[in-house]
Amino acid sequence: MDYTISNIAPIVLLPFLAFVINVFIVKRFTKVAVGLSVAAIFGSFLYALRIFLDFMNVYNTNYYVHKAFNWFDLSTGAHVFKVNMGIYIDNMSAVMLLMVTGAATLIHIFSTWYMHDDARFGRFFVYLSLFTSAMLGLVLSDNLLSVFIFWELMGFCSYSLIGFYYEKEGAGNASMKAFMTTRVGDVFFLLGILAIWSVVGSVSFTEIYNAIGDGKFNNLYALGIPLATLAGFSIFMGTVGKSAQVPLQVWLPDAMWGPTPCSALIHAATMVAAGVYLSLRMFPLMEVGHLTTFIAYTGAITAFLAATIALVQTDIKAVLAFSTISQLGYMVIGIGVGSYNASFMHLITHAVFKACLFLSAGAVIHSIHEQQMPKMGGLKSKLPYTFLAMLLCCLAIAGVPFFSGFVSKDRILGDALIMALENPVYIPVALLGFAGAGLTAFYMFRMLFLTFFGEPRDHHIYDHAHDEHLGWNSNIPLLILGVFTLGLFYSGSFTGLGEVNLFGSKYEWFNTLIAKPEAKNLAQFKSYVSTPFSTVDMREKAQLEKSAYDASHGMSEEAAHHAHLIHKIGAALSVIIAFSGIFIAYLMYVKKSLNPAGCTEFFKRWTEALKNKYYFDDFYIKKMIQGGLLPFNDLLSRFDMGFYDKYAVDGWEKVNQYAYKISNWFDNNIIDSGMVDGTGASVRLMNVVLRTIQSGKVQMYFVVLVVVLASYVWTLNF
Amino acid sequence: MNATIISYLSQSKEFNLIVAWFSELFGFDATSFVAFNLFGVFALLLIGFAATVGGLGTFAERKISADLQMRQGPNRVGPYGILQFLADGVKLITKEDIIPAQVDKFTFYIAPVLCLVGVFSALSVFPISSGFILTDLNVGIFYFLGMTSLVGVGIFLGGYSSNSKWSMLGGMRGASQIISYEIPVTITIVMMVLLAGGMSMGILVSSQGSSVLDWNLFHNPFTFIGFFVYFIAALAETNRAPFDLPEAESELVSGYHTEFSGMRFGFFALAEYIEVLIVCGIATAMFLGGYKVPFDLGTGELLNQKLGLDLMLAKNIGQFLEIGSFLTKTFALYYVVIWIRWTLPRLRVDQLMTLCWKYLTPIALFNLIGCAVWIYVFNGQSIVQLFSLLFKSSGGGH
Amino acid sequence: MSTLNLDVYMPVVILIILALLVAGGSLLLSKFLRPSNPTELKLTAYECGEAPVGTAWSNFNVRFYVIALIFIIFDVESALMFPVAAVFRKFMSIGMGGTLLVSILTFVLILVAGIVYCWKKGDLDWVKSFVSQELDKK
Amino acid sequence: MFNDFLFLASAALTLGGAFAVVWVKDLMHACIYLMASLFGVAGLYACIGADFLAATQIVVYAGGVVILMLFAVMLTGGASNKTNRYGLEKIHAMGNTKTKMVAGISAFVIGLVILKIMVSVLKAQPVSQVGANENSVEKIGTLLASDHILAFEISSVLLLGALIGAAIISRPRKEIHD
Amino acid sequence: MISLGSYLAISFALFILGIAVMIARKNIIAILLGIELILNSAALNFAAYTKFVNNNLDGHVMSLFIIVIAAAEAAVGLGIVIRFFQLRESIHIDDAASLQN
Repeated sequence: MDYTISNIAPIVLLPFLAFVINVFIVKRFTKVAVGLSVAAIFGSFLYALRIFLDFMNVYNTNYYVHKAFNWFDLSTGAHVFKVNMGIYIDNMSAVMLLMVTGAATLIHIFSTWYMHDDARFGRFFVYLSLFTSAMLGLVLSDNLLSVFIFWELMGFCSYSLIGFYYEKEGAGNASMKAFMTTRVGDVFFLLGILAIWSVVGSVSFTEIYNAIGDGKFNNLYALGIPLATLAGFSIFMGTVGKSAQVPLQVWLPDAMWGPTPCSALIHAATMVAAGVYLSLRMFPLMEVGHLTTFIAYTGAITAFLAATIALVQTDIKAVLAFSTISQLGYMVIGIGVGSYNASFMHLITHAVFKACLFLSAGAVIHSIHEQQMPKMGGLKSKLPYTFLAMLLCCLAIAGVPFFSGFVSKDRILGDALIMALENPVYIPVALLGFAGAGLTAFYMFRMLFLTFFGEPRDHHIYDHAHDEHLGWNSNIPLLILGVFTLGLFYSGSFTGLGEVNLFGSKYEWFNTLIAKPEAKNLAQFKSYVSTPFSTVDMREKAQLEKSAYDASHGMSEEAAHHAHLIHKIGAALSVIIAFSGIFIAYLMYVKKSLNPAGCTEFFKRWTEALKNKYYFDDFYIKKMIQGGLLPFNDLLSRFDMGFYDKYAVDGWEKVNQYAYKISNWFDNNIIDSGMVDGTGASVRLMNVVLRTIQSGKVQMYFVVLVVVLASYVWTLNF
Repeated sequence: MNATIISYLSQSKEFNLIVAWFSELFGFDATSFVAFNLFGVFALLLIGFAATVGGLGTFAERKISADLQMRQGPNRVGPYGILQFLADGVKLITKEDIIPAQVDKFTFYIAPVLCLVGVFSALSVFPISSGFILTDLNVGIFYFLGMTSLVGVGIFLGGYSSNSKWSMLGGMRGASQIISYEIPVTITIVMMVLLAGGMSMGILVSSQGSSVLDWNLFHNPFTFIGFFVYFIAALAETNRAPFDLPEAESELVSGYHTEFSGMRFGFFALAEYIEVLIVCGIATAMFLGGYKVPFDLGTGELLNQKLGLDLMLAKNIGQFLEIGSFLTKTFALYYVVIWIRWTLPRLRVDQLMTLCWKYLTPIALFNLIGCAVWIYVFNGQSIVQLFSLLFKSSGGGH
Repeated sequence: MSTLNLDVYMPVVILIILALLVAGGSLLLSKFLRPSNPTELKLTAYECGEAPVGTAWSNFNVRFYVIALIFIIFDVESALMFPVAAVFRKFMSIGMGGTLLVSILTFVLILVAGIVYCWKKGDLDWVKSFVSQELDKK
Repeated sequence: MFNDFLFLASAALTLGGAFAVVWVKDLMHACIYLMASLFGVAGLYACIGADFLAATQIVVYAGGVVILMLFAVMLTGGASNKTNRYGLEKIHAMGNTKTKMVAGISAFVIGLVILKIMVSVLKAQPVSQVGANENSVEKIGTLLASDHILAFEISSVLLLGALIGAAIISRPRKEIHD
Repeated sequence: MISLGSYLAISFALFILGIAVMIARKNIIAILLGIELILNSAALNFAAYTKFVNNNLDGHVMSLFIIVIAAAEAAVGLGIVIRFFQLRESIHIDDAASLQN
C-alpha cells in the first residue's frame, strides 16, 4: 500500500472537521452533530485499520513511513534553522492508531447512550472530537514540536471535559487543578524541547535519533549536568505530568469529576497514555541520559502508592482512577527497566481493559445513579452484561493468565526481576512491582465483589435500578472491549512465553514488531531522508529469525534462555500473587470470613493516610500554598505595617523628642528628613522588593519569566 | 527599476553630458548627484505648482461661489481679483501667531507640519505625465494611501493639542471621518488595481486608452459605480463640504484649527486644498484615462515619424500634451468639487457615518467582488469591447 | 556596499524635507513680519467668550474607537489584498485565475461577514448609544 | 551614497523614536514618537528593496495603529491619569526610577543572551550582495496566492475574530449611562 | 553600510527598547507601544534575512503577516484596555492585578 497524504491525513482531519462543523451546528441540530462525530471517528478508525493491516502484512520490524514537508526554512548559510512537519508511522504508531481510534469509536458509541439525556449532549461530542483528533495527531506527528502542540490541545480538551459540569464547584476546581498540575510538566517538556533543539538543531524524532547515534550529546554540559540528562529529565517530567506519576499524580483522581465516558477515553485510555508514549519515543535519550533508574523508581513508587490508596476508596470511579495511576506506573517501570515493547504492550492492553472498566462503571452509575460502592451490591442479576465485561477486565488487570494484563504486566515484572538480579539497585523496583500486582488483584476484585456480589446493601437504589438488556450503544461496546482483553490478541501465545502458534509463523508479533530504538544500534536511522508525500521509506531489513526477546533485547542465545527462565519464574510468581490477592478479596467481601474492618483497625494510621491519599493534596494546599506562600505575604505585610509603622516611625519620633529635649542645637530636621525617612525608605524598599515576588503584577511575572528563560537559553550552547 | 523623471530625462544626451561633466569634476559617478539635484528642482516646481493651484483654489472657490450665488466675488486685487490669493498669503504671514497657554506645545507645533508632510510627500507619485511623474513607485497608489493617512493624524493632533473643546471635538470627528472614508477609497482602489494588474501609477493609467470609451470609468458597470464611490469618499476624506463637519463653522467654531492662527492655520488650509488637487488627480489617473493623449503622442514616435521631429523633442511635446490632458480633467473635477461645496448642504454626523458604513463601503465591496468576477468571466475585456465584438459578429452575419 | 539602486525614493525624501523647510521657512519669515503682543485673553482657549472650564482631554465616547477598529481591520485586509489583486491578471494569463478568484472571494466574504455582524449589532449606526440610553431611561 | 543617507536617516529615525518612546513622559508624545520610529522602519524596509513592506508599514501603522492608539488614549482620559485608582502605589503611570531600573536590568540580561546567539549567527554568515531592485509586489502577490494561500485565508479569519472580539469588548454598554 | 549586521543590530536595539518599555511603563497603552516595537523588530529581522541570505521573499510574507497580527493584536488589546478603563476608571496595570472585576 502506498502512503499518501490522502490516506493518512483523514485519520486526524475527519474528527477535526467534525469538530469544526459541530461547533456551528451543535446548538441547532444536536442529533446531526453527534452522528457526525461518531461517523468521523469511525471513518478514521477504518483508515487506521487499513494502515494497521498493511503493517501486519509487511510484518517487518524496520518498516516505517515518514513523510515530512518543510514548514518553514530560515536557514542562514551554516546556521540551519529549519522546521519540518510530518507524519511518522512505524509499527508502534500503527498499533497505537488502531487502539486510539478503536477505543474512541466504542466510547463515542457508548456516549450516545450514556449522555443522551444530558443538557449538553452535543457539546460533549464537540470536545470529544477535538480531543480525538489531537490525540491522533500526536500519535502521527514526527517531531517534538507538533507533539507539544497536540499535547497542549489535549490538555485543553481534558480541562474542558473535566469541568464539563461546571455548575458543580468541584468540577471547576478539579479542571483547574488538572490544568495547572499538568502545566508544571508541560513547562519542563518545553524546556526539554529547547535543550534538544540547541544540540540537534531539529525536533524531528529521526534526526534526534541520528544525533544520539552520532553521540552529539556526549560531554555536553549545561549547569554542570550532562545535557542529555537535562533534556531527558525535562521530557520525562512532561510524562510525569501527563501520565500522573508521583509527585504530580494529584490531578487524576479529581479528573473523575468529568463524565464517565470522557474519563474512559481521556483519563484511562489515551491522553494519560500519551505521556508514556512520549517517553517511549524518547527512549534513547533517557538511555544516554542515564535516567532509567530514576524512571524505574518513579514508576515503582507510583504503582505501589496508587495501588495502596486504591485499597480504601469507596467511590467506584476513584478506585479505577487510582488503578489507572498504578498501571501507568507499571508502564513507566517498563521504560525504566528497559523492557520497551512490554511497556508499550501494557499501554495498549491497559487502554483496552481500563476503557472497558470505566465504561462498565459508567453503565453501573447510569443505571443506579450512585457511585458509592457500599451502597451497591448484588447487581449481578440486574446488570449481567456489564458484569460480564467487568469480570473479564478485572481478570485482565489482575494478571490472570490467558488475559492481556498478564501478558504485558508479567513481562514488565519479569524484566524488572532480571534487572534486579543483574543489579541490586533494581531490587526495590521489582519488590514494589510485585507487591503492587498483588494489591491490584485485591482491590479490583474488591470493587467487583462490592458492586455485583452479595446482598444489595441499599434496597432503595437496588429496586430503582432498571434491568439492562442488550443495546447496540449501551453494552455492546463493553462486550467488544471485554473480548479484546484476551491475551491471544496481543501475543500469539496465551502465557506470553510463546509456545502456542496462533498467527502462523508470526507468533509474538507484538514483541517482534516493536523495535527498541537503543542508543547503541541507532545507526539504522542513518538512512533517514525526509521524503515528500509520495514514497515509502524502508530501513535496511534486520533479520527476524531471532526469538522474541532477542528482538527486544538483542541478547545472546543463552542469555535469552536465562531470560526465559527468569520470566517463567516471574510469571509463576505474579500468578501466585494475583490469585492470592483475588482469594483474599473473595474471603473478605464474598465469604465475609475475613473482616475488612479488622484490617482497617489493624493498619489504623496507615488507613487514615490512605484515605487522605498520603496527604499529597493537603501538602500541596496547606503546606506549600497556605503554609508557604500566604504566611510569607502575611509576614511581609506585617513587617510593612507593624514593624515599619510602629517601631521605625514612632521609635524615631521618640528619639527626636529626646534629642530635642537634650539639646536645641541638635537640628531635628536632619533626623526627620535624614534618618526617619531614610529608615522608612530603606524598610519600604526592602519589602517592596520582597513583596513584588507574590503580587499579581503582570510585569513582575514578565520580568521573572524573561530573566529565567534568558538564563536558561544562555546555558544552552547555541 | 521604476520609471522616474530622471529615467525619462536620461534619454536625452544633455543629461548624459551633464552627468559626464560632473563625474569628471568629482572623480566619481555623479549620476546620483545630478539626479538628486534634478529631483530637487522638479520637486520644488511641483510644490510651487501645487501651492499656486491651492492658492488659486481659494480664489476659484470664491469666484465660483459668487458665480453660483449671483455675486461678484473678489475683484479688487489684480485683474478679476486674481491676485487675491497672494493677498491672502501675505495676510496669513503677517498675522500674529498665537499659541494659547493651555496647548500641548509639542503636538501643537507638529500637527500642521504633519498635514503638510503627508500631502507633499503624496505629491511624489502625482501622475502629471508618463515622463514627468516624479517617481513612479511600483507601490504608487498604496504609498499614496499611506501618506495621505498622515493628514488624519495631523488633524487629530491639531484637535488634541489645542486643548479646547471645539478643537477636540473637531479633531475626533475629523480623524474618525477620514479613517472611515478611507475604507471605501481603499477598496475601490483595490478594485482598480485588480483591473489594471499593478499598483504603480503608470500601470494604472496605461491600462486604459486615450479615447473616452477606453477609460476605466466605462470599463464595466462596477468601475462606473466605483468612480462615484471613490469621488464621494475622497471628497469626504479631504473634509470638503458637504463633509466639512470637522470645521463646521456653525457647530464647532472652526473645528480642529480653532486655536491655530497665522501660518499654522495656513498650513492646514494649504494641505486641504492640495489634497483636493491630489485626490482629483488620482481619480483622473485611475478612472478618466489619466494623462492619455490620442495616438500615443506621449511616446513621440508619431511626431517623430510623420513630422520628422527630433525624437527627444517629440517626446517633450508629447509630455506636455499629456500634462495638458491630465490637468484638464483634474481641474474639471476640481471645479465639480467646488461646485458641490456650494450646492449641497452639510450632512449631520450620523448621516455621515451612515453614508460611509451603510452605503459606500458595502457598495465598494460589492464592486470589488463584481469587478473580479467580471474580469474573470469576460477575460478582462471592457464592456465596450464586448459590444464591438457583438456588432462585429452580427455585422459578419450579413 | 550594495548594488541596490534607491534613487526612486529620492523624491520622497526630498519632498518630506521640502515640506519641513516650507513650514519652518514660512514660520521664520512670518516671525519677522508678524506682530507679537500676546495678552492674557488671547492665550485662553476660545469658548465663545466663556472662560474655559477644565481640560478638553476628557474621555470620549467609545463609538469612535469602534469605528477606528473596523477601519484598521479593513486597512490590514486591503494591505493583504493589494498584492494578490495585483497579480490577478498574471494568474489569469497562466490559467489559474479561477483559484485566485475563489481565494479572493473567500477572503473578502469573510471580512464581509465581519462588517455584517457589526451592522447587525449596531456598531455602525452612530446614534445607537443615545437611542439605547433613551430606551433605558423609559 | 544616497542609499547610505537613506539608511542612516531611517535608522536614526527608528532608534531615536524608540529611545523617545522609552524616555518621554507623555503618553501622547510617546505615540507620536512611536509613529516616527515606525516610519523609520518603513525607510529601512525601503533600503532593502522591500517597497511593498514599506508601504504597508506606513499604511497600517501610520494610518491605522497609531490612530487607534491615539483614540484609545483619548478614550481613557488622555494621558491624564498618572497613578492608579487607589493611589496606593505611587508609581507614575509612565514609570519611575525603580521600574526603569528593573527594565534596564532585565533588558540588559536579554540583550546579553540575544547577543550571544546573534554573534554565533553572524559568524556563520556568508557575505551576500543585495540583488537588484526587483518588483517585490508581484513576487509577494504570487507567494501569497500560491505558497501561503492558507495563511492568507486564515489571516482573514484572524481579522474577523479580532474585529468581532474587539467590537464586543469595546461596545458602549448600556449600564455606562447614568 | 546596508548589511545584515547593521539590520540585526537595529532590530536588536528595537527589541531591547521594546522590552524596556514593556517593563518600565505602568500604563497599559504604553506597554502596548512596547509590544509594537518588539513586533517591528521581529518583522525587520525577517525582511533583512530574506534579503541578505536567501533571496526568496518568504521573509517579506512573514513580515506582512507579522504586521497583520500586530494590527489585530493592537485592536483587541486596546479594546481590552478600554473595557478595563470602563470597569476601573484606570489604565494603570497594577489595577489589573486581581482577576475578578
